Amino acid sequence: MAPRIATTAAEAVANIHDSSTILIGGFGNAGQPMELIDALMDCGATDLTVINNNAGQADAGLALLIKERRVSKIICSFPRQSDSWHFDEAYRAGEIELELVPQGNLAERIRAAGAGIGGFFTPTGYGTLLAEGKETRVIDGKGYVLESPLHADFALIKAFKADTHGNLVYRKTARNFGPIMASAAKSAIVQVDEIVETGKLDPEVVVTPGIYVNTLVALGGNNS
Amino acid sequence: MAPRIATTAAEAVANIHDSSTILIGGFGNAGQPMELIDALMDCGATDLTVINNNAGQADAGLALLIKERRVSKIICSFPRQSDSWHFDEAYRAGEIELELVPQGNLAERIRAAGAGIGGFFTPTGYGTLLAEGKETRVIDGKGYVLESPLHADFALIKAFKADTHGNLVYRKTARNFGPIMASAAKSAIVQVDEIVETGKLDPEVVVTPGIYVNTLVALGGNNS
Amino acid sequence: MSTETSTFTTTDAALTRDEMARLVAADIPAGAFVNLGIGQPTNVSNFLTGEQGVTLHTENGMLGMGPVATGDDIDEDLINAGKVPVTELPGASYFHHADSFAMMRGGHLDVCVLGAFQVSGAGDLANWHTGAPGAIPAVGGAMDLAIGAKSTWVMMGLFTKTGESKLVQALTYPVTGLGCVSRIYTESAIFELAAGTVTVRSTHGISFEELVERLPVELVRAA
Amino acid sequence: MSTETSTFTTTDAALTRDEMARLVAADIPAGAFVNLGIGQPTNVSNFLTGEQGVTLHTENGMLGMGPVATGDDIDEDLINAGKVPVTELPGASYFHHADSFAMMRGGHLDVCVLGAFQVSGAGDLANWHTGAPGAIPAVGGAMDLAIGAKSTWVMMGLFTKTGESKLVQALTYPVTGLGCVSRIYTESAIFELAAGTVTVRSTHGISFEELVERLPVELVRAA
Repeated sequence: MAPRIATTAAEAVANIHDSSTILIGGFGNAGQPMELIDALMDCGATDLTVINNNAGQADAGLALLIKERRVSKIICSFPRQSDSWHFDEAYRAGEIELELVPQGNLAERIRAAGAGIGGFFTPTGYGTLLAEGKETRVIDGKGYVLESPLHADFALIKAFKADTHGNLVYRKTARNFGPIMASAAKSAIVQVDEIVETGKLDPEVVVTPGIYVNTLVALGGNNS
Repeated sequence: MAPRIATTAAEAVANIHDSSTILIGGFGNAGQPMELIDALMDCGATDLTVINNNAGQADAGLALLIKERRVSKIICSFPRQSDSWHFDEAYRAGEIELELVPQGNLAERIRAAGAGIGGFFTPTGYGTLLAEGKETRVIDGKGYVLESPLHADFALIKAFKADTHGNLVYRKTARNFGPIMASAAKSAIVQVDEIVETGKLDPEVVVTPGIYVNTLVALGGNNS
Repeated sequence: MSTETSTFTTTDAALTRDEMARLVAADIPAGAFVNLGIGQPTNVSNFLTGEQGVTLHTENGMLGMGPVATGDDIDEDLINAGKVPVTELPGASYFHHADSFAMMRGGHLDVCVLGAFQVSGAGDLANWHTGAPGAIPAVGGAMDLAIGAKSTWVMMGLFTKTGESKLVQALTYPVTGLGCVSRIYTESAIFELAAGTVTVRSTHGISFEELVERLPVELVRAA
Repeated sequence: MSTETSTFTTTDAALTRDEMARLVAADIPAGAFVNLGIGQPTNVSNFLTGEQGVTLHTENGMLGMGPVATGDDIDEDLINAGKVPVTELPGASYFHHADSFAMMRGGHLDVCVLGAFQVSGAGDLANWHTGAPGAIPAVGGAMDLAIGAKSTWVMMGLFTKTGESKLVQALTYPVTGLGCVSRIYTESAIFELAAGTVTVRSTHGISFEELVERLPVELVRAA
């Protein structure tokens, strides 16, 4: 299906329901779908499981969702930052569950979900606390940990441009988790700076094919 | 290291030695590194293990390597074609070993080698002859087969353009196995239509980063 | 992909190959992403309408495949999985082999249409290998395609040359995929497979009663 | 990455941070692909020469990273793993997170330089978590980086504030990666680790004999 084209961020996230698992793109501010996260805040959905590289910063976006106790579980690689005070407080209060995953395993688990892989052996984390309770195996003399795919109901991501078929291109390091998250969610909701007519993106340079995109919303941007 | 730039196909493949495992790109004629395969024929290396989607066609390229009994084992998805007579004859004579792999598992095994994955559970092939003797597992009610990475000593691939850093772009469906094969080989040897100055390829559209490329040779082409 | 509204129909003559392809095409939902296997299924593309807005996938690395290329449009770098030169439609994209099969394996395609030697009542598919002694096996993408879409449909003749049913209780040919087929189009009947039940949606040149007699699986007639 | 030619050297004064970074930079082979961890290792980039032709990787999806961006060059879409705006050099490329970590995990980078809390004589690395009760754990890419290059080098102070050696017999901090470190740069000495043997390549402001006395691991002096 060609993606639904929403006119506002609120409309784009309107189907997100309580107890959803949500992949949220971005690394630092690059590729972070700020407006979609704000709309998620406004839409009221709660008891969310969020998969993101971090656990929110300062008083914006994901941090506010955590502050309001709308996130019951977070799966991330780096929750603790100098300004992650809302996560820190919720965590110390025992009001948010944390699943800590090495960043590359996080990326590969998301990719595995999109690719229909049931599990994979990764060397990252072998022999560490983060492999505790997980199946391990020595293959050709090297230790590996079995990791499972990370599926989600929704993905909120930010790309640079889309065409009306939902094909996406990104800008520089803002690409980060976007392509794999789009593939791992039942429904990928994408904010872009601009939606162009189909045929305006070179098929050779499309990074995320439209098959992975369910909802598009154009919100302008500073870089176009 | 910036890639070595060879001036002829013969020079590009000169380091390939007996008993090497070689990934050869291409699907049909698209992306097939014809000149590199011909040079491999001329260089005399024998007792090769070849990983390719097919097992040679008609009286050219890989088919000739098989005819001359230079390939002791082939790992592929589709060896039998109307014009695969040299493979058929070698196989019936018991003079070539065949490891038959479903095409998507073949691709994923090559990708796993490049990505440092020790093994992965795939649903493809579960319950079939091609899973016999392999570890299987039911995950969330669905059957999977454990497949292992396919590493190689060399990859012979064809791309469209390279820059002098070895960054590659491809053309249309000639991309096929190229990017994953470049990542899975100790040494990737790439023929391109044209080598351009570094800086002439847009960093956003590079498909294979130069880190994966060891040797480049520009052989012109029909499509540039 | 829902079929809950299908009512039983019958026609006097067996379906031609084009009629089968036309029926398959009409059943593909608007906007679907579809992979058409080599052979009979390829013919389905000739009956898709522009309004359907169907996007074709070819497993050698493309979405948005257009019709077969002719004349000056032939480009050796642009071929389909059958290695036939094809064209590119607006909105197309290219990707490498691992990404292409990830797209299938991950269940992102809506429909895959395949040929078959046999299908069991449980939806098991055999279409890659006769298992004959001395036959050189070749699998290609068959096993990936079998499980690589939300719905896998089969187009085949219902009977072998010697009159045996190809819809069977249990496969006698080597398995391609287990429990993957949800619909079978044949010249004589169209079948829906779900949870072990085989429902006959239509018959063509044969009565439901004759089918029941000739097929070794229990059949339910659509309401 | 070979070190077989290193001969033992000594200097009177401990190395400054810049001197350490300069030594690391000089040891990076020409044309290498390198990831510099956050903190001290980042400083190494300031001492790489253009002639070395080193390509820097940042795990958030880029090869060919240039210096920190300033003024009008700042682009919020172009940052390094420390979330600092950086620049792009000719020959750069971008890729997504799974591809970026595949590049590391697959062993394609030549050198990764990291900070550490502790390293064991066997090359085990601890640098992600103090394990202190109440500390909120955060790993980021630390475990991926530890095993994500052909050679992993560590830059750290050799002693804690209370004078304990951070080169240890066995880690007391939680493990980041096992057997992954092959070289350690400290203000007081540079160590080569291979097959369980710890070789002292140089000492700075301390004698080899004093080192032997203060460190809990067996040391070999480079020839």
